[in-house]
Amino acid sequence: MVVSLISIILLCPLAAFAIFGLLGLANRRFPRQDYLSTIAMLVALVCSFLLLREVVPNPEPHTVNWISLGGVTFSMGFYLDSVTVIMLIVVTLVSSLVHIFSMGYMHGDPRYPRFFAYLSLFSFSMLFLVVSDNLLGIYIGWELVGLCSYLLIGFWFEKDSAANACKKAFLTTRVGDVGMFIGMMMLFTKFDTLSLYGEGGIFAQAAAQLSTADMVWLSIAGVLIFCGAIGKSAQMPLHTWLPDAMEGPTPVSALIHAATMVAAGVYLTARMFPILTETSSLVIAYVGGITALVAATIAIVRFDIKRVLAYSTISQLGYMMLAIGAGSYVAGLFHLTTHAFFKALLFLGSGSVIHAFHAMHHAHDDEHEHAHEHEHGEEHILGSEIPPDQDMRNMGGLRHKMPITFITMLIATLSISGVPFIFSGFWSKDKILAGVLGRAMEWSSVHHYILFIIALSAAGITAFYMFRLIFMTFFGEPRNQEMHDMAHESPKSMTVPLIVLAILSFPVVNTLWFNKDYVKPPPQPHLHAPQHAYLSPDSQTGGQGAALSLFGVSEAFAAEEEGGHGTHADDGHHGHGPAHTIAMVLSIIVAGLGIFFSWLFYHRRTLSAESVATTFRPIYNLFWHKYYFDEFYDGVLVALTVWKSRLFAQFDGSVVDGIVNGVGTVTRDILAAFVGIFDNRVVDGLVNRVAQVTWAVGGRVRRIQTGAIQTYLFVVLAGIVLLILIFRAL
Amino acid sequence: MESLKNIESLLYFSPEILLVIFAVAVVLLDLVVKDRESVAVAYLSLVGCFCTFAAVLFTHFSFGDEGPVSLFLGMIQLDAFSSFFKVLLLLATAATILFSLRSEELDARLKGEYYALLLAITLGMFLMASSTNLLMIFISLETVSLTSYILAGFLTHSPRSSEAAFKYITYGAVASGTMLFGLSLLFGMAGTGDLAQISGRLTELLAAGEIAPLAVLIAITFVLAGVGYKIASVPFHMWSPDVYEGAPIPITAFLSVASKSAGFALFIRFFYAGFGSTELMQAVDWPFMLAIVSALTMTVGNLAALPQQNVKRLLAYSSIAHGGYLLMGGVLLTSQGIGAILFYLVVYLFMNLGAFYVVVLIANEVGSEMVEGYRGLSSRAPLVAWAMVIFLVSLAGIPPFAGFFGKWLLFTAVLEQGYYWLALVGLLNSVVSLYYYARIVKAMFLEDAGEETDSVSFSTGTFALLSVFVIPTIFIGFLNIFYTFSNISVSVMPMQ
Amino acid sequence: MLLSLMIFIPLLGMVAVLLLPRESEELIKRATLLFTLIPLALAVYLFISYDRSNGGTQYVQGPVPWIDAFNIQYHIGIDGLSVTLLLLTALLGPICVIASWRNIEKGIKAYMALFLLLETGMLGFFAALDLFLFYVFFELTLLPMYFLIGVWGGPRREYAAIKFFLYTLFGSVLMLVAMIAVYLNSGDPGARTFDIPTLIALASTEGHALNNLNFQIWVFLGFFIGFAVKVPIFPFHTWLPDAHVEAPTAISVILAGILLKMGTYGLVRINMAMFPQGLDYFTNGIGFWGNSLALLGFINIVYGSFCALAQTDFKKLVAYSSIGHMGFVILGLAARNSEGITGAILQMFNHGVISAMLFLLVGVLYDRAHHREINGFGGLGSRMPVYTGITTLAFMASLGLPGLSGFVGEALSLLGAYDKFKMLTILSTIGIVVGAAYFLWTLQRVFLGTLNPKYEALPEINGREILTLVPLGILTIVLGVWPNFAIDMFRESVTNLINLL
Amino acid sequence: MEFTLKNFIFYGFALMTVGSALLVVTVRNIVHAAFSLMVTLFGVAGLYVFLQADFLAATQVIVYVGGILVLILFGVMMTSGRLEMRIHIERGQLLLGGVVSLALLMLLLTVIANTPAWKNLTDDGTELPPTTERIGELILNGPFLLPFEVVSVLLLVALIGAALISRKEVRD
Amino acid sequence: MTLQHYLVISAILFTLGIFAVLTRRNAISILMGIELILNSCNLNFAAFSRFMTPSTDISGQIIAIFGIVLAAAEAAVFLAIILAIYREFGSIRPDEVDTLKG
Repeated sequence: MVVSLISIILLCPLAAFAIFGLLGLANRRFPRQDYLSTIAMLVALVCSFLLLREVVPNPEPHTVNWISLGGVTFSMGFYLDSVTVIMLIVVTLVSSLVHIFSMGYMHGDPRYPRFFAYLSLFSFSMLFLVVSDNLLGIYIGWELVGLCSYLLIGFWFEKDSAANACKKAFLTTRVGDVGMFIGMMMLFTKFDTLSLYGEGGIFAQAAAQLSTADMVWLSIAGVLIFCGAIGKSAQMPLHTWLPDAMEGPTPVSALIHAATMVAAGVYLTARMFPILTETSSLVIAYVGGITALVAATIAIVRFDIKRVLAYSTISQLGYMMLAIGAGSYVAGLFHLTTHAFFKALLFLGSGSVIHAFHAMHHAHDDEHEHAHEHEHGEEHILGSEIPPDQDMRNMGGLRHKMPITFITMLIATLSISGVPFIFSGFWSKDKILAGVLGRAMEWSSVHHYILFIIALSAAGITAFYMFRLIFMTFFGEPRNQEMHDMAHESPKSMTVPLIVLAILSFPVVNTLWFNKDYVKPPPQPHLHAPQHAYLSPDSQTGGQGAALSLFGVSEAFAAEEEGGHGTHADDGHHGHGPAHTIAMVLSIIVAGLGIFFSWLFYHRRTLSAESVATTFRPIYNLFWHKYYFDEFYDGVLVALTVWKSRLFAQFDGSVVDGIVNGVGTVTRDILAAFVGIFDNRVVDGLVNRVAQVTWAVGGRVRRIQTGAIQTYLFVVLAGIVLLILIFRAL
Repeated sequence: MESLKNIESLLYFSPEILLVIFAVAVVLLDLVVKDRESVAVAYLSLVGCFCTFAAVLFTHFSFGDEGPVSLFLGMIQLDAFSSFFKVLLLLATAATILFSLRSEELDARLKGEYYALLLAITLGMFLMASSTNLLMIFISLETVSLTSYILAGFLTHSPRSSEAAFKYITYGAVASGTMLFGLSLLFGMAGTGDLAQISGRLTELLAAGEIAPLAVLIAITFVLAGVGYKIASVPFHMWSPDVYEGAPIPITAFLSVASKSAGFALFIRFFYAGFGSTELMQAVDWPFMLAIVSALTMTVGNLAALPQQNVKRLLAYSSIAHGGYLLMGGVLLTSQGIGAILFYLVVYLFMNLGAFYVVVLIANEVGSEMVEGYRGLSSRAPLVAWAMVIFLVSLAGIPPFAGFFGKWLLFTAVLEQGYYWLALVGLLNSVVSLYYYARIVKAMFLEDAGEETDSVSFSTGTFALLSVFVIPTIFIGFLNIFYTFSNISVSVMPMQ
Repeated sequence: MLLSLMIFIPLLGMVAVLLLPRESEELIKRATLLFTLIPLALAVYLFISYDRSNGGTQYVQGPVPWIDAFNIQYHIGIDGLSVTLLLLTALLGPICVIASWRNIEKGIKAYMALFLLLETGMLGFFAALDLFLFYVFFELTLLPMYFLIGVWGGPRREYAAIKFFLYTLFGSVLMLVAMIAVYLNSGDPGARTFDIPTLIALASTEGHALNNLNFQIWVFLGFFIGFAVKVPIFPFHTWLPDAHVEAPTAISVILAGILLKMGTYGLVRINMAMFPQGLDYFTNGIGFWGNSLALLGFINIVYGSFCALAQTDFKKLVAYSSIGHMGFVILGLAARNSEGITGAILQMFNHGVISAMLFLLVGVLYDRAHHREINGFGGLGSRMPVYTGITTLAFMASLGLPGLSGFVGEALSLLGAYDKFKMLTILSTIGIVVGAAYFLWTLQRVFLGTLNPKYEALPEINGREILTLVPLGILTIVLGVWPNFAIDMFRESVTNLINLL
Repeated sequence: MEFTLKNFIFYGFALMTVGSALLVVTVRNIVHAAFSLMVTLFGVAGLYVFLQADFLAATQVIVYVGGILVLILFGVMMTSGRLEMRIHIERGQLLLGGVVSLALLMLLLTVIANTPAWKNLTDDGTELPPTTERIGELILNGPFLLPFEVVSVLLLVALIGAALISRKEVRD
Repeated sequence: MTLQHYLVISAILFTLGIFAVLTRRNAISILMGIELILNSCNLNFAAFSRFMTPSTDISGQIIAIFGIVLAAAEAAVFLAIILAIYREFGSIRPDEVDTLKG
């Protein structure tokens, strides 16, 4: 049953892709494939729900041999536990909604069929990643979603910015993937398998075999695997691709770059939870925390509606990482699901807004092809200019024009900002904060409280910039009257998904996460024995709180504390009980502050954002320039290019191009040019030199042949004498 | 081994006698035939070759098959080794006669003398292959040399031909004079002219301290000068490019194949019968000397061939290089080494003569001996061009052509004796050689002919003759019989 | 017999083609196609009927005495590795003929005849079980290749052709020395042999002359250089870009698809199986020499990739990418474990398929635009969607996207190699990133962005071209999804090989 | 070594041979050189007499002096008759040639001096029977028949060849 | 009059012949040099025949006789070629006959 359901889930989108993908290549000769793709997705969704009932504790993976070698076997298989099912539901749900949304959004695009083919392929890959029971399968899905991301970001490849962005996305994530692959190699070398679950799986072996002496390499392996997540989930310092990825169509951003693919990094990290050592956890926590804060600060100053959301996504993903790094397995995954819905909603909402503005363009140009419309993006240097239909400074007052969009987006914003109790985001965020604080209390060093502070600040800033977005977009006076006049509410195909997602932004899914029998954090006992105890409260609170969370705060608190105490008689672990209370109070406060200031700045305008920006110019600049990450990458490049141009004057022409072409150019222009020259000059040159010398010697030998017979005779006789003398000496 | 008396030997000597008879007959026929265009003389000499061939087979299978027979009181020996060379030489002579028929260089009025001389030189080479006495060795060598000088200078109206003859004779006279001096020293030490006894005597005397190793060394080196000049090994090779370039093409072909083969026959017999004893080699490490000479020969030949523009001259250097490869086999005192030389000579005969035949054809039709003259040949005369490719590639020693198998045998023999450096030198040389062979191929295939693009047509006879060379060049290596043949032929040599 | 038939049918075809009149070009092409399709059918039959559960040599013919003087025999047979590569060879044959259908303008007869000769050489090479025969077939490919590049190649064809010829010959003479040395040490005079299975057995016989570390090291080196030129392994690789750039499309396909495999096949068949001690010396991970083979693999990967990154000529880029990809093969072989070797063999096969696709694709573009300057295109994606799609598939396969065949070989090679050469393997993964970089960058420069107005009217890829690409594309996907399809063939052979080591 | 007339004459011939040979290679006039060569050839013939090779000595005089030398003189007349008779010599060549020749001489002398087998073999002066008859016997009925016949072919070849090459250019 | 006397004379003649061949820029002088060389060889043979072989064995002498005959034949051909050279090049200086080279 499980296998067949999963197979259906996987095959539906795959079949949709295979059939329509090929036809799409051959230029849409098949009518209404968008419906079929969508239906395939909906079937998968239904099956996912059916799977909910199939979850059993401690499931065994269902595997087949994929590569069997003489000694080793690589199997492929499904592993179905509660987390898998939840992820399946999230993915199929969001994917289905995005499919529906796209029918409206992408309508009229010349490559409309292809878009659905890509979406189907993506859904398949993502689902494959989710259900895989082994690292190899995860890696395969991992790379395939990367491919889809590449194809979809570059969907309007006529735009140079899109072409650049998709390349950047693929390459940047690949850097992380390589780390992940190395990590896999390390695990494989140790355990001779890449399967995670089951008898001979990595986790079982790790639990059975590893001793404290193995912690160092295991930490390295863990961090390396996490590298994959850094790339995929756009964590620092590999986060720069995600904002650029907004060049893709907005539904893509919603599906891939908000809800699912980028979350796959979190999912992976969570999956690897049983082998994360303390060190690797710490690394994960800090990377996540810093990413959360930095991305949030950058988001404050963006004007491009999609980029605000992009940085917000990065920030939220950092949050999740932080949670998992801090050991709050359930909290991290919980936030993943809630975030998937409200962030998808935000993106789709922004898509709706953009779409409204598109319509205006349509009217203007009589040009009905998106592709052409997007060509104006050409002259943009990556991210430096904002397309007018995405610029929040052109918006304002849209709430009347687009009520549904406004309301749904507002719900999502409230959710992400952590407005208490009735929004899902509050609960998941609160759990993370509590987990981090609790963890910080357990760590021996005080320094790690900084993680909690970071998390808290990020929460506040998130509320601030999200409301900034809402205020700038939907409130106030229209800033661009012409555009405003043309704007309109989106068609049903787009608003329905918005509404569904809005419903999902209330804590409806939370039941799953609060059922302690349903989601259990895997143990890490052998790996960090000293601290493992603190993990149980997470599950305990999760479990007990589940039933209560729908009803009210106080019960939840109570349960949390109870659970904590119930499990741990040990005095050292008392901290987490109060931790939850503290965390919740503080989170409510910072969310309120964020919203309040946002209101002051962008609605009441009692405070001027500009004057603050002027006052804190350096900080503002730092934010505005995205902490100079792109500049840093490009700057290193330029320095090296200058050095290179001195070195290889003849390559001057490529310098200018090189600057534009981003990080890849560093390697291309410097290393590769050098290597290329080396290849031509040195390696080949050496060979040619040998040939020249041979030739020259040939010329010399030839010159002895003077044509004068007496020279010849001399050679003969001298030769005789020499031969005799030489051999006499021998 | 008892030597046969003079009269008893005559029957065994029938091939040589036939050659003389036909040589005289050719001259006489030439006197009778007035028609300048007549080819009767050439065909008579071909018939002569054929009769001689039959006689060689007859003598071999009647008498020589069972073991060596010493003739004329020890002057020459009839054995498988000499029979092998006689067949080889007759093939070369017959081919040269056919070439000469095609060649437009030669003066039609002098053809009687020309073919007679060819038969005479073949006689000399027969004797070179079978002599077992110092005097006979020298006389046969001189017969071949003198006739070669004349043939090289046969084009009386060509300064190049005269120059070739002049250089050839000057060089040859000095070399053979030096050799004769060496022979006199050998005679003086051994007290006999019989090759079979020399080795033993020298060994005894050396052991007794009666003669200094230096004396043997000088004698060997002087002898080497004479032999080396015949096989064009460094440093005795310098005549050959000039002579090959100046001589008529058929003669060049003949010299590069037949003369070299005969030289090797003499060399092998002389060195193995005369200097082959272990003690002698301890006193004078002549195999090592040969190894050095061999390495130098192929290197110099190949390097100097690189910049050549004249195909004849290029092939001259190439044949020097091949002399070097062949000498590798001579370095070793094993039957494999000698067998390899013999086998390679067979292969070399076909491929080198084939290449020269193409040169003859091109010289006739295109009027050029230069590499440029071969441009665009692939479109003008594709079959000839492909045949040339096969010859050249075989010369370069690339499978699956016979040249590879020949080199294979040589290298195997060399490596077996642990001369790794020599084998390596040889192999690297064959890589270098590919380069200049490829230049001709390049001209034929990769370059355009320029204005002249008409296809060149050849007669069926031409193609037939060409295929006579092409087919063996392709297939010899695949057939067992040639290996067996060459191995049997060396079995008579006194080996270690 | 079947095997012999398969090997020599192209030769027969050559004779047949030569006998056809020069003018009837269509007939010549059809005949050639026929004579390449027959081996393909036979190869498919062999592939299907090969007994997978037995890794030994099958369909053995011989040993038939050939040259008695050296105990040279006609002895052929196939094991799992050979049959895989034979299939590849036989598959690329007709594809190349079809690919040459229109764009060989002059001398089609000679071209086809040479091509058939080449095919015989390649097929024979993969089936030979006699060292001498092996060498003869190895060299037999040289000459046709020289002409095919030299006559029908691009502007610098002469240089490229002679360079290819000289390099390979240089390598093969060293190989020849090593081969003779093996022969001479294989027994007493009269009992010597060239028989590969016998030699392999002797080399592992205690106390035999072949079973000597010092000897094996030197002989290993000799063979290695011979094969290294062919693979090509840094620093013997510089012939490759030139040869590829100048060669006509179909010949590039053969060059990358098969000829390079001859080098690695030789490494497996001779260097690994016959000289396990020598192999051990170079791959035991101890000291410089113990890491040398892996080091070469690493250099190939990184160096090839960086060189590819620097190229602006489409074909040269693909050529350098081949160097990089062959590095994975070397790395995998150096690992000496089942993952590594299987990965290497898979990579050989996959690279054959993928690089063939890439070169065909470059050819398609070149036939239309008459240049290959990557920066000279732009935006072709909107003009030629099908072509773009197939190219993307090939690129993705080549850069090792999971789900496509390129990944499996690379991943297994690396997994295997990591076991032994941790640092080198980690460094080699740079190649994965750089590989992605140059392919994506090329994709961007050629297909993405705005359409270069020069190519407004560039025709889409046509049916004939698609026909050449489809079988390869299908193989790419099938092997990516179901690697066991190929691995089944040689699993047991690899096990046998490992048992020898 | 006792000083006898025989010895005196021997040394005379030796000196004559070597001295005139030295002249052959040093004088600048070709005719002088030719005549010096004649003296050398006579000297060698004399030495042959001392070696009791009477037939050889006679052959030397008849063939060499009577044949070859005359040929050489004809050659001189036909080629340099109207030109100056001076032989060109170049210093560098002289030096190199001298070095090589000297080296060779040293080598040969070393060998001669260091070969015990050749030492102390004094001509005991015993009179041997004339050789002519035995030579005839050996050549016509002995082992030297074959060389004799081959040489006759060789001479024929030389005859034809010399005639072919030296005759006036054939022009139509 | 020991063997060594003759050998020394012969060696000197040989060397002088070589010297002539190497240094005389006149074809006829070269021929003279060659004759010297051949003479020295013949002298060697005669001397060895006298001293090294039994006194009844005169094969050395006969070899010398053949040597003389061969020298004559060679000289004839040589001179013929010199004449041809003179005709073609107008000179018998060997250094001027050098169109074939390289």
